[in-house]
Amino acid sequence: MSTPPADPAANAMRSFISDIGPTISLALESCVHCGQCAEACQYYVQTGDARYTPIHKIEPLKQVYHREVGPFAFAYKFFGLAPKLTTEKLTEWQDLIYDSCNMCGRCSLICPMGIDIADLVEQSRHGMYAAGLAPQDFLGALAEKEHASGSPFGLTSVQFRDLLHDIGAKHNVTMHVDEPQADIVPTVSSIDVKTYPGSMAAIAKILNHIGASWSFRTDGFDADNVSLTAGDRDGQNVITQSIVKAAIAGGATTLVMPECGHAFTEMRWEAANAYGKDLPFRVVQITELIAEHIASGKIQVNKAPQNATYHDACQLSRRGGATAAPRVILAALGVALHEMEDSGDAGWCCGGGGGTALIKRAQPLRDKAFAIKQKQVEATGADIVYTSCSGCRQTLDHGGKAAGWNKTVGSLLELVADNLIPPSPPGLPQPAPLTSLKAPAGSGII
Amino acid sequence: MTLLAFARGPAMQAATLIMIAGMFWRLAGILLLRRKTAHAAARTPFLLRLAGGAKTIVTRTVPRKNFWPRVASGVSLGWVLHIGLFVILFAGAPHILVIHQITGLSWPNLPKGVIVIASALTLAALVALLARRLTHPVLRLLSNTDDYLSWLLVFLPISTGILLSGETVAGYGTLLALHIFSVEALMIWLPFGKLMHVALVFAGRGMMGFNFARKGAAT
Amino acid sequence: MRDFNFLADDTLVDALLAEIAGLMENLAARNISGSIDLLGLPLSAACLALLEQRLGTGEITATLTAAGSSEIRETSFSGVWWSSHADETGRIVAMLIDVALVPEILKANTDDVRLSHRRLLDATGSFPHRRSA
Amino acid sequence: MSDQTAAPDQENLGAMLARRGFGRRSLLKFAIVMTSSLALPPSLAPVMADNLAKAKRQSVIWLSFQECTGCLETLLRSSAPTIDSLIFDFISLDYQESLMASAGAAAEHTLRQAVAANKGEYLLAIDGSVPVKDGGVYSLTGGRSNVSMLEEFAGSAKAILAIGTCAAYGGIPKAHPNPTGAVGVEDIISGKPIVNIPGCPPVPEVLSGVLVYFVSFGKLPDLDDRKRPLAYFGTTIHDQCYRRPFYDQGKFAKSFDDEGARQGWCLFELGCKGPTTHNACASLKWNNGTSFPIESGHGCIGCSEPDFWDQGSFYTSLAGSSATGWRNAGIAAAVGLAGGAAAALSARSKTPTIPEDKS
Repeated sequence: MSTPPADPAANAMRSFISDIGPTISLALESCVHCGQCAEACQYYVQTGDARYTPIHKIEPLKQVYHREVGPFAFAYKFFGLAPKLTTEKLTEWQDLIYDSCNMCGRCSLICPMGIDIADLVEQSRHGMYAAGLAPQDFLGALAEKEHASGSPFGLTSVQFRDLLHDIGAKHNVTMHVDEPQADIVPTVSSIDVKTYPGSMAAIAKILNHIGASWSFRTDGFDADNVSLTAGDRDGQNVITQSIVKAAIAGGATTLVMPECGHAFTEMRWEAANAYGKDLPFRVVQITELIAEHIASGKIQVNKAPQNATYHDACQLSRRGGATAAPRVILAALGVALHEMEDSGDAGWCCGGGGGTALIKRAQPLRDKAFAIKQKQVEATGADIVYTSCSGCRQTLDHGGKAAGWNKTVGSLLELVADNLIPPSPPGLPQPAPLTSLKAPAGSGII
Repeated sequence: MTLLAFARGPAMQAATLIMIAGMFWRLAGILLLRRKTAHAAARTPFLLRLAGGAKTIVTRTVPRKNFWPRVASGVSLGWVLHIGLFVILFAGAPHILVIHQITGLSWPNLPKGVIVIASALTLAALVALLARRLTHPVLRLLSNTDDYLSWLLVFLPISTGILLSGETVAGYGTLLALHIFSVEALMIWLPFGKLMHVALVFAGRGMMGFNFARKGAAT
Repeated sequence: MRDFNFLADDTLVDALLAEIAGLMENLAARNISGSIDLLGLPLSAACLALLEQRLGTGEITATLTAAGSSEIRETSFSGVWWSSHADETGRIVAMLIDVALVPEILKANTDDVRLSHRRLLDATGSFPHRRSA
Repeated sequence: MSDQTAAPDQENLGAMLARRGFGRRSLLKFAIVMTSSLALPPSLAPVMADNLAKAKRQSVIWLSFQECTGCLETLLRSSAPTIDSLIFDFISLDYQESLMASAGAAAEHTLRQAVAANKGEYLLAIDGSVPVKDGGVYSLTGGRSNVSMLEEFAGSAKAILAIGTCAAYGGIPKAHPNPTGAVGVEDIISGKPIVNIPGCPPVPEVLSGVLVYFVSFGKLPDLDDRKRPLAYFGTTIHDQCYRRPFYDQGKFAKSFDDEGARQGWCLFELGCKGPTTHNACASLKWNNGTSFPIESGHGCIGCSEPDFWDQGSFYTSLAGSSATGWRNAGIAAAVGLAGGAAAALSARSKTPTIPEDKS
């Protein structure tokens, strides 16, 4: 929001109202103030600050709901029980709705009244963004850029196409870009583009290995959707619809989401609603696709025995229902998997999700949240931590370095790509292992 | 018209009608909002989603073992309170009688001694929960008038019930009238405060179970 | 009479015996008599029987025929009397422990003596042969 | 009940009784029984006996208003005179329409004479409620309304005995719709000592107790807030009931002839009003201690409580409540739905119809 809105609170109120349907209303009516959600939230658990109680974070949304939408709205207004929302209150709540919430859904998992608090925070962010109150240092700014250019780093289609071909050449992987017809259309995460380009080569290698017709689409490629985590509902729809249009244009039957938590939540569970009808293709996360083809035998992998543990991305496992796929893959690879204490659906969030990694001032809070994950990883005694979300990977990387880990942090996707039993024609030189790859210098990527 | 006759007669009728109207009002106000259809491909068929809803209604009563250490005290006090209430309400002879009069259903009751013990335990849990709500930083931040009023409106029927079973403080008629008035106060406030969770807990958990089953997500 | 007791029979009987002892001390020291209304207390038949057995029987048993029959029996403890009154139909209408040198009801009443005296005089023509001096 | 209206005037009771063969021992025995019944300390018995011996016959004027003669019938107990019926030798019942031989003008003359002879000293006993509607026309004696008779004769009475629930609280004639505007004596007369002896009919020993107390001590016994003698109405039937242990164990008869009823279980679920009824039936019992309603297998109907006829069915338990009825509940639900729908509609009007991403 380049120019702040005239009446931020009014914008927020309108946005809140437009988001409230029966499910949200039922949630806002049900809280019995039992305080259990705080006990599941890494920010309260690590700081002991009652302000970080999850249900407390959505007070502005609840206040507007009771005053304008609830069954007894007239009474709340008449008796002054829910005052008009003020910009001061919204501003005061900014760090609660953004900095101290990864929308990881642990609170939703414990709430005895079945309130999806994480979802309420997402709705709250819509209102905050409409009021121009998304934290500007990075998250707000990146969302604005993404809304305007389709990629949070302003990567144009041409630049993306050239990047793909560079990576293809570098990794000696045939890249399919903007082909007229492709059954499978993969997408990328802007973090991969910036930090882990190897994952794009890995996707290509695997799709070639499967032998299906596939192709990147430069007219709709960036699935990260910073707009979602910033709360820019319109920006979010611009991105998703461009990807949908691109996939349709490519005749895709399967849209593959990259290693990114919120990308999956965005495309798998929310894009169709914005599209207005069922999507003409299925949406899968890359680990689901790999697990599917391992099961069908299309993907053959070598054994890669190692002492590892696996970090579940909240949006994939707890929120997305794809907890099993990574285990299938790791088992196929013969990895000695030491599950963390609260692994799988009840896993602690690494602290980097939900856009907080893009909020500079939230760093200290993030470090506190990461401390839990750090202890749990160290407790497993594993040498390497795999994950299939670049956001988590980045957080584990930074956190690990800060903690002086001698462990490495790896991507499950790249691990698979490195251990494919090559059906590719004999005689071709074995490409260099991808895990050590850095972004090519001077490729114009910030 | 004695106090007791008033309590059992017009006052009970008024309280019942207010409760029924209030509950329907609140539920209608929630469920009749504009519904946005979800188009994302569901991982489970409709019937399994319903089953997911029903399952969550039950499973959310017991916190996951991962959460148990941090919520043990609050949850176990909550169990004592709610199990105590159920024993009092559905195994106490006079209560079964009231239910019988309204629905015609009846079943054997437990001796009064057991009910008095259950009431004492329930009261103790209630007092402990209030102490917790007044001291725990999170609960102090979250709690509003409704929490304390609803607490009182549960405390009064139980304490007047215990006095009634003792029949020493005052005549049976007076104590029973007070007991019924306290229940009526609860019934009148129920639809407008947190006591509405008697209905919302099923709707809330069911809705989450249903929606999450669509995603195959954990509940 | 009830057929149940809140307290065990012997506890109640011990309590009653203690009270009787108190009344006896009053009688012995200050010649003040007292009574315990057994019907007024929630005692079971068994409890009364036990009390009666603990008190035993003494030297005097008096039966009174007035507005029904009554039995005033001295217990084995001197000055402690067990009075049981029945109406014309035989129903026990009062039952007491009287602690007195002699229960009030056994004494003849001066008014009655005066009336009886006149009656005796009327009946015997006032003793013509013993005109007093 | 002797019809002696003009006893040898100044003779005291002791002499009178002696003349009839009742020695002082009978009087003392009577006093022992009555002190026990009145829950007075036994040491008062000799005092009561002496007072009675020296007392004069107490004049009692009995006026019958809107009544069924049930109270008189039970108090006479012609069935078997008991020791406490001796009391009727201590009072001089100077006027009682059902019992006296004379009637009409002669009876009225007797009444005037009795009132004149005992001005300020007689006890006014009343059974039956006092209709006040339409000037009290619904119950007349010799063309004169009960209301005016009550007001006149209450004036010079020493104290008033309201005998039976009708005289005390209006009783059955006062039951809804109360066509005659019946009320209790206490609703008309104030500033005069009144003792209510409710019951339909009242327990006979209670009247004897009150009369003995009055004759012995010259005043009415201690009364509760409803002007009832505390000795007899201080506790409820429930407190004194021999079936109470079953109530505490939760053993209730479910129908009048089921296994529980045959074993004498508590009749709470069959509508017994014992817990809310103050009276001495459970301890003094009826018909010379034979039994009382609960002992004979029927719940207490609370006949000694005000408006007992309007407290709902005798067979609806105290714990029960008159349900609202499904029709009213339906209406309430409809009102609720309408309100909720209205609230939802007004909320929808505020929600712009841009397609949303989530329900």
